[in-house]
Amino acid sequence: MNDSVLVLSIVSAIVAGTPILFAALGEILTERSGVMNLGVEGMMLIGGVTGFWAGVQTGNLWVALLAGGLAGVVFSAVHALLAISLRVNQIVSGLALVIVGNGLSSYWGTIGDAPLIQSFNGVQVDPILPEALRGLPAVGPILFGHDPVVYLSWLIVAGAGYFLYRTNAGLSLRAVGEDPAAADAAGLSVTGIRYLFTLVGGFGAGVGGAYLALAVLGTWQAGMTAGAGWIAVALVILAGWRPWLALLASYVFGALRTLGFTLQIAGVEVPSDFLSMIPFVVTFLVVVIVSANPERARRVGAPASLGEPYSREAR
Amino acid sequence: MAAVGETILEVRDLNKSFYGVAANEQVNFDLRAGEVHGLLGENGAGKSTLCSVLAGLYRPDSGEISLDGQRVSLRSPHEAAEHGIGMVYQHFRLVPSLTVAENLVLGLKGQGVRLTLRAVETRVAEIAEEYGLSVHPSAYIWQLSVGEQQRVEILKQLYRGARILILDEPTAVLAPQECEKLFEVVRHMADQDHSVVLVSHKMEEILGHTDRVTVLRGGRNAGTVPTEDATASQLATMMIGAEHMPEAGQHEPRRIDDAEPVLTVTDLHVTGDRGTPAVNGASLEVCRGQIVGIAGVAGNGQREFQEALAGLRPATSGSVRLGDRDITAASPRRRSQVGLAYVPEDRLGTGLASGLTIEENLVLKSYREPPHSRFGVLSSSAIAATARTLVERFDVRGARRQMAVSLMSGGNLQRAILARELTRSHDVLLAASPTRGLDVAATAAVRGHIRAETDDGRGVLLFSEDLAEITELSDLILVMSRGRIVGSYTPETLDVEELGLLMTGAKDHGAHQDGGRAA
Amino acid sequence: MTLRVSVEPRARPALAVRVGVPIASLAAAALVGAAIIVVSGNSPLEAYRTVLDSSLNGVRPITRTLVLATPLILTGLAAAVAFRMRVWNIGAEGQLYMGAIAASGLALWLPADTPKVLMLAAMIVGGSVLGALWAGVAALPKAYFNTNEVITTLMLNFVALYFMNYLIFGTVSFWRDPGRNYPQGKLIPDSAELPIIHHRLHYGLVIALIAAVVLWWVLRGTTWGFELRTIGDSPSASRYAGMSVSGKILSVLALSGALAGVAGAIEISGTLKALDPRAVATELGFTGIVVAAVARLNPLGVVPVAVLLGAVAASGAKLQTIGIDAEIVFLLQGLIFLFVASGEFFLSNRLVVSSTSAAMSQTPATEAAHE
Amino acid sequence: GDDEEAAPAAPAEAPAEAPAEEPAEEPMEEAEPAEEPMEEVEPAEEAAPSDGTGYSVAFVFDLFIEDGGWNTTHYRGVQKVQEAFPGLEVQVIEEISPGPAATNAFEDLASAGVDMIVGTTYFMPDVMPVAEQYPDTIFLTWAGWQTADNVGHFDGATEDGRYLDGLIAGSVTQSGIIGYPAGYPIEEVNRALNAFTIGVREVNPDAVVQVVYINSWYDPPVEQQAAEALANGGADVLAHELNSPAVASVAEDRGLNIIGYSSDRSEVAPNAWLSSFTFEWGPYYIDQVQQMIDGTWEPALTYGGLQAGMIGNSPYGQDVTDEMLALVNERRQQILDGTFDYFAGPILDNEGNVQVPEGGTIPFEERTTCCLWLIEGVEGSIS
Ligand SMILES: Nc1ncnc2c1ncn2[C@@H]1O[C@H](COP(=O)(O)OP(=O)(O)OP(=O)(O)O)[C@@H](O)[C@H]1O
Ligand SMILES: Nc1ncnc2c1ncn2[C@@H]1O[C@H](COP(=O)(O)OP(=O)(O)OP(=O)(O)O)[C@@H](O)[C@H]1O
Ligand SMILES: [Mg+2]
Ligand SMILES: [Mg+2]
Repeated sequence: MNDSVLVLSIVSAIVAGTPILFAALGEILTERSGVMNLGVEGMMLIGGVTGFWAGVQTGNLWVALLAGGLAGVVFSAVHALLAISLRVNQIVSGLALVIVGNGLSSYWGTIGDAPLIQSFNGVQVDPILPEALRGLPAVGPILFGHDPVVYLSWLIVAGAGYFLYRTNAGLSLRAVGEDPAAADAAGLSVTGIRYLFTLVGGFGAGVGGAYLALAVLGTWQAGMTAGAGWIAVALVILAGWRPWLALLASYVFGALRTLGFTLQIAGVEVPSDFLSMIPFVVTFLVVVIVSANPERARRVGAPASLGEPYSREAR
Repeated sequence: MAAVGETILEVRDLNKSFYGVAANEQVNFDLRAGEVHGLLGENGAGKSTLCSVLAGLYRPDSGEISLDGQRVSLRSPHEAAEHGIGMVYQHFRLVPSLTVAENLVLGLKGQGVRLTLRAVETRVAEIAEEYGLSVHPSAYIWQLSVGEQQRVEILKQLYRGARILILDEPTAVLAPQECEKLFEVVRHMADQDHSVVLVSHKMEEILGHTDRVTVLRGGRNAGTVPTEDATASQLATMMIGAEHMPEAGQHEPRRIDDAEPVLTVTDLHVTGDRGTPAVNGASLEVCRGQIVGIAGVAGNGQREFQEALAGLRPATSGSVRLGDRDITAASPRRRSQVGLAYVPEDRLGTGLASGLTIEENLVLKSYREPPHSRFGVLSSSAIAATARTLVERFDVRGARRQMAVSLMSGGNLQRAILARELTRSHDVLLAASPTRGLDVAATAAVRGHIRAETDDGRGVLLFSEDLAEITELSDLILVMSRGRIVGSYTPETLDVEELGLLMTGAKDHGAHQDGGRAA
Repeated sequence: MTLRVSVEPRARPALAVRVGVPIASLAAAALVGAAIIVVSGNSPLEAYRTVLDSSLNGVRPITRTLVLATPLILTGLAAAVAFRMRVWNIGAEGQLYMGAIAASGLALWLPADTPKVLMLAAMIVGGSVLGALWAGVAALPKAYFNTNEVITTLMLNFVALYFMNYLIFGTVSFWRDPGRNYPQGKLIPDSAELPIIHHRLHYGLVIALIAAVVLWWVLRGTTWGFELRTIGDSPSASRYAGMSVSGKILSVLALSGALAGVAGAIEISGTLKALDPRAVATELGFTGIVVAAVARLNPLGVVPVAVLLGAVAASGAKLQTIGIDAEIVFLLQGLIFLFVASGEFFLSNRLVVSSTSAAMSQTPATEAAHE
Repeated sequence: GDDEEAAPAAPAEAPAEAPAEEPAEEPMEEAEPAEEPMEEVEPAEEAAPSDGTGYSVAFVFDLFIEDGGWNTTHYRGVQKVQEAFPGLEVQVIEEISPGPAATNAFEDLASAGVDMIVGTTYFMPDVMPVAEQYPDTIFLTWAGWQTADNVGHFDGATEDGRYLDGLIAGSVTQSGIIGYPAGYPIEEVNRALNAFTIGVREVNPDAVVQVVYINSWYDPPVEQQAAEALANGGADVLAHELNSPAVASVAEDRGLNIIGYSSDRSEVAPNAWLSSFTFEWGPYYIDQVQQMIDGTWEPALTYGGLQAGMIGNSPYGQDVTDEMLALVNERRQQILDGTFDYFAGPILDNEGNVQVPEGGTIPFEERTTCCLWLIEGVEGSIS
C-alpha cells in the first residue's frame, strides 16, 4: 500500500515541490506589498550556493538554510533599492538579478582547488517522526514521512495565511499592496514595508535554493535551478497570491511532471517532449480558465498596486 | 489640553513648490483651540498643499510649524497623527478592498499582533453615536457612497484621537442634507474643544460655519479675518483680487413642448464593476435646445449611467437613441461620430491621457480624420495647427507644446476637454460635474460654454452633485437615486427641500458604489 | 535656513541628461566590474583592453560584435513595442524559437533553386508569422479575459523549447538531417542564406536596423503608434477616445512576436544555416527585454544597447585566454543592466538642493523636446 | 505518427544516401576505426619523445570542466595530455554555447596561432567555417561527421561499456526493474541503452529496463524527479545517461543501486554505487597531439570503444560480487579479443520487429547511425 505508485508519487511531488514552495511563499509576500521580483531564479541560485557552502562547512542543516536565506536577503536588497527607492522598472531589475545571480553563483561554486561543485555536504535531512506514524497506510508516508524542513514549510504556509488575514501587520501589508496612498495617509511606512517584504521574499527564495541543493539534489551544480525560480514566479500568479493555494500549486506542478514520466514508463505513444509540456500547458490553461470568469478573476486578482512604484508627492 | 481660544498650531513662512511651481510661498497660519477655521482660495491657491504639509504628507521646502508653542517637524502622516492632527483629503484615502473597521485600525500602533476588530467596532459605534456619524463597521469601503466614505474618514480621525481635524473641500461631493449633517458634526467637535480647518470654495459655507477665515491667493497669504466681520464681496476680493466676481447670469428656461427629442433613453439597465446592478430602468428624453440636469448623491449609478450612454459600459437591457438612430450597442467612436460629445467626470486619466502632450490630447478623438492623419500617417503640422486654434478659442493656459498635460491645472484641463468635445460636430453634450473643483472664473467660463450649446439647438445632459449648478443651468431637473430617476422638476416647480430628500432618500446605495474615489 | 537635498521628479529630461546618464551608468558598471576583476586576480586594464580588441578594434572584431548584436536588436524591439503599451511580453524567447522553426522549415521545403529574394522573403515572413501566432496564443486570453500575460508567455516559452527540441532530438522530423552521429538540422540551401556584408556579418543587421527605424517612426508618426502610446499611458482615456484596447493588445503582441520571430529566422538564415536547438536557445529573448528597458523602450536606443552587449559577448572567449573566468563575463553583463537601469531614476528625477527660498530649478518649458 | 515508419527506416537509408550527398563522409566508410586507433594508440603508451614544447592545444567546452559529468570526462583527458607533454601549451575555454559564440571562440584561438583546437561537444557546424580560413590549424570535434584537410572528429563507443554495466545491473536487481533516466531519445543514447539492456537480459532474462527521457542534458531538479518516478515504479537499480549527480543521490537516499554515466559517483552514493563505464579521451588526445608533433596527422573519423582504449570503467561498488566481476572481466576480454559481439542477431525491438536478423549484427562502422528503436526488454518509447 505504502509503496503503491500513487502514494510514492505524492511523496515525490511533495519533495520536488518544497523548494519551489519556499520561493513562491516569499514571492507572494513580496508581491502582496506591491513589489514584483522576477529575480527569484537568481536569488535561489545565490541561496543555493551559499547554503551548500555553509552545509559543507558546518554540516548543520539549519545553519545552511539560514545562510542560504540570508544570501537571498542580501541579493533581494539590490532589487529593493532599484525597484522601491530608484523606481526602476521592476521586470528589468528582476531579470538583471537572474543574470547576476547565475554568474555569481557559478563563479563561487567553481573557483578554488576544492570547488563546491566537487564537494559533498555531510548535512543529514531525515524523517523526524516515529516509525509507527510513518508506517500508517497511505497517510504515513504522505503526511508523516518527511524531513523537518517540509514540516517547516507547512508551518510557514499556515503562518503566512494567518499573518495575512488575521494580524494587524498582515492588514498593513495588504493595504500597502492594494492602495499605498491610503496606507501612507493611515500612517504606515509604504517604503519600509515594501523593503521589508522584498527582503522576506529574498529569504524565501534563498532557503528554497539551499534546500534544493542540500536535500533534494544533495550536491551543488551550477545553474542547478534550471528554471525552478521561474516556475515559482508562475505559481504565485497561479495561486492567486494565496499561501494555501501556493502549497497546492507547488505540489501539483511537481506531480504533473512526475505524471509525464509515469506515462512514459507506461509506454504511451506520445513523444516524451509533449509529456514534458504537461505542467506548463496545464498552468497556462488554469490561469486562462480562472481569468475567464470575471468574478473568480477578481477574487484571485493581483494586488492593485503590483509593480507600481509609489511616490508620496506625485499626482 | 489648551484652553479655548488659545493658539495651538502655528505656521511661519512656509514654502513648498512642485516642479519649480510655488504652491505655498511664505505662508503664515495659526489655529486656535475649539475654532472652526475656514481656508478659502481659488484653484491652486495652495489650500490642499498647506493642509497636506500640516498632515505630514508633504515635506515643506522651508518654514516652521509649532504645536502648543513647541516647534515640531511633521515628517509623516504618522507623526502628524501622533501630534493629534488628522486630515480628510480632497480625494479620500481609504483602501476600497478593506472594511470600515479594517481601515480604521490600519496603521494604528499598539494594536497587538492579532487583528481584533470586535473591540474596534464597539468603539466605532460609540463615536458614531456621539457625533451622529452612522456607518456599518463591517461594510467594505467600495460598497459605501461617497458621503458614507467621508464619514468613515472623519470617524477614522476621531478614532485616532485627532484634536485638529483638517477637512479639504468636504462638501464638494455631498447633498444639501448631508452638508448640514456634516456642519453639525463639525460644530459639535469644536464644542468638544477640537479645532477644525475647513477648506472650501463656497463662500456661504465659510460665512455660515466658521469662526475665522484665512484666504490664500497664488500660494500666498491674502489675510485672515474673524468671520463675523467678513463679507462675501470682501472675501472674494481677497481671493481673486478683483472687486466683483463674474456674474453667473440666471437664464430663461425654454418651453420645449414642440422641440423634437435628440437623446432618448428607455428603461436602461446597467451593471456596475462589482457585478451588481447600478442602473435599474432609467428613462429620459433630451430635446433640442434643452438642458436636462440630473441631480443625485454620488454613487447612485450616475457614473455607470454616463458610461453606458458614452458606450464605455454595456447596457444589460433598454435602449439609447440619438435622434432617430439606435446607438444602444454602438462603440464609443461610433457614438462620437454620430454626434455625442462627452465631458467625463474624471478629467486626467479619462478625459485626457495624462502622459500625452496637449496637442495629442486635443486630437484624441479626431486623430484618425484628415487633416490630422491620412492613411494612418499622422500630420504633426496639422495637429499643431488644430491645437493652436483650440488653445486660443478656449483660452487654455499653462500648456506648453511638448509638455505632458498632467502638469496643467485643473481648470485648464477642463478647458482643454471642452475645446476638443465642443468643436466636434455633435447634437448632444453629455457633461459630468463639469465645474467640480474649479474656481469662480473657470466655472463661469465652463457654464457659459454649456449654455451656448442650447443656443445652437443642441441638447445637453448634465450630471452634477452641485445642486446650485443644476438649478442654475437646467430647463428640466431629474433626480437620480438607487439607479432610477425618482423625481422631475422644472425650475418653477422646483422644491429644493423635497429634492434633497429624494436624493438622499435611502442610505444603503452602497451596492452601486465602486470605490467612489472621484477624480 | 537649513539646506536640504531632496529628490524631485523631472517633467522632461534634457537631451544632455538623456545622453549623459547612461554613459555615467556604464562608467560606474565598468568601475565595479574592475573591482571584481581585481578580486578574481586579474588586471582590469588588460581585461577591458581585451574586450575592446576583440569587439571593436578593427573590422573583423566589429563584424563579430554586430553579428551577436543583430538578434538582440530585434528581440529588443520586440520587448520595446509591447512594453510601451504595458503589455509584459516575457515570451520573445519562445516566439524566437518558433520563428527559427518556421524559417528553417520553409528553407528546406521550398525548392533549393528558388530565387534568393523569394526564399529569404518567405523565411522572414514565415518566421514573423509563426512568431506572431505564438504570441497570439497568449494575446487572445490577455485581450478577452485580461489573463496575466507574464505567466502565459512564460509558460509558452517552455512549451516552445520542448517543441523545438522534439523536432531535432525527439524524432526524425522533416527538419532533421538523418543518419548523423549526432542529431542536427538539415543544412538550408545556399539560396536560403542571407548574403554576407563582410566576414561573417550578414544583411540581417540591415534588416534589424530598418526594423528599428520603422518601428520608431510607426510609434510616433502613425495613428497605430499614437493609439499604442495612448493606451500605454492611460487605458481609460483611450477607451473613452474610442480606441479598441483588446484589438490593440492583439496587434501589439502579434508585432512583438513577429519581431522575435524575424530574429529567429535571421539566426537560421544568417549564422546557423540549420535548426540547432542548442544554438537557438541562448536566451536571446530574455536579453532582449533588458536591452529594451536599458534603451528606455526607445526603438532607436535599442540599437546601441544591443551593440554594447554584443561587444561584451564577443570577447567572452578572449577574456578566458587571459585567465578571466567565463562567469565574470556574465557578471559584467548583469552589472551593466543593473547600473544602466538604476540610471533611469536620474533621468526621471533630479536632486534638488533647496534652502529658504523654494527651489527654483528649471521649469518643464526649458527642458528639451521628447523623443 | 511519422515516427513509426521513420524509426526503423533511419538506419536502412542512412548508408544508402550518405555517400550520395555527403562525399566527405567516405572516410567513415573506409576507415577501420576498430583497429585504426588501436595501432596508433601504442606510441602514446611508451613515453613520447617530444615534450610538446613549442606547440599549443586548446580545448573548448560548452559547460564548465567541473560539471562532474561530460565535461569532466574530457578534462581528465586534458590532464593526461598535460602529463604526457609537459612542455605543451594547453588552454581550456569553458561555457561556449554552440552557434556564433562558438565560432568566435574557435576563430580567436586559431588566429592566436594555437596549433590544435579540440571541441569537446558537437561543435562541427561552428568549426567548419573557421577551419576553412585557418588551414594550418588542426581542428577536432566530438561526434562530427564531415572531415576536411585540417578537421577530424572522434566519438566513444559508449555501448561497449554500457553492455558491461548491464551485466552488473541485471545481476543486482531484485525487482527485475531497472530505471534509466536519459536525455533525449537520440541514436547514441538508444544505442547505449540497447547494449545495456542486452547485458541485463543476458544474466536476467526477465528483467526490464524502464527508460525516461527528460529532454534536456542538464536539469538537476527534473533529473531528480525522473529518478524518483522510476523508483516509485519499482526500479531497484538506476542507471542514467545524464550529467548531474541528482540520479545518484536519489538512489542513495532511497536505498537503491546506481550505475553512473561516465563518471565515478561513489562519493555521492557510497552505498548505492555499483559501477560505470568511463570515457577515456586521454589516449586519443595524446595520440592526436603526438601525430601533430610528428607531422603525421591525417584527418580521420575516429570511433573507438574498449579496443581503442577510449572506453574504460570506474571502480566497482561494494554490492558488486566477485562472480559478477568474473563475468564482466571475461566479457571485456572477449570484446578486446574481438571474439564476442553483444550485438549479434537476432535482435527484436520492443515492438516485436526484427532489427537484426539471425546471424546478423550491427557493424561497428554503422553503429554511429544506430539506433532509432528500443530493444526488446526496454519499457518506454521514443515515438
Ligand atoms: N502636477 C503638477 N506638476 C507640475 N506642475 C503643476 C502640477 N499641477 C499644477 N502645476 C502647475 O501649477 C500651475 C497652477 O496649477 P493649478 O492646478 O493650481 O491651476 P489652478 O490655479 O487650479 O488653475 P485652474 O483654476 O485653471 O484650475 C499650473 O500652471 C501648472 O503648470
Ligand atoms: N502633488 C503635486 N505635484 C505637483 N504640483 C502640485 C501638487 N500638488 C499641488 N500642486 C500645485 O501646487 C499648487 C497648489 O495646489 P493645491 O492643490 O494646494 O491648490 P488648491 O488650493 O488645493 O486648489 P484646489 O482648489 O483646486 O484644490 C497648484 O499649482 C498645484 O498645481
Ligand atoms: Mg487646481
Ligand atoms: Mg485642493
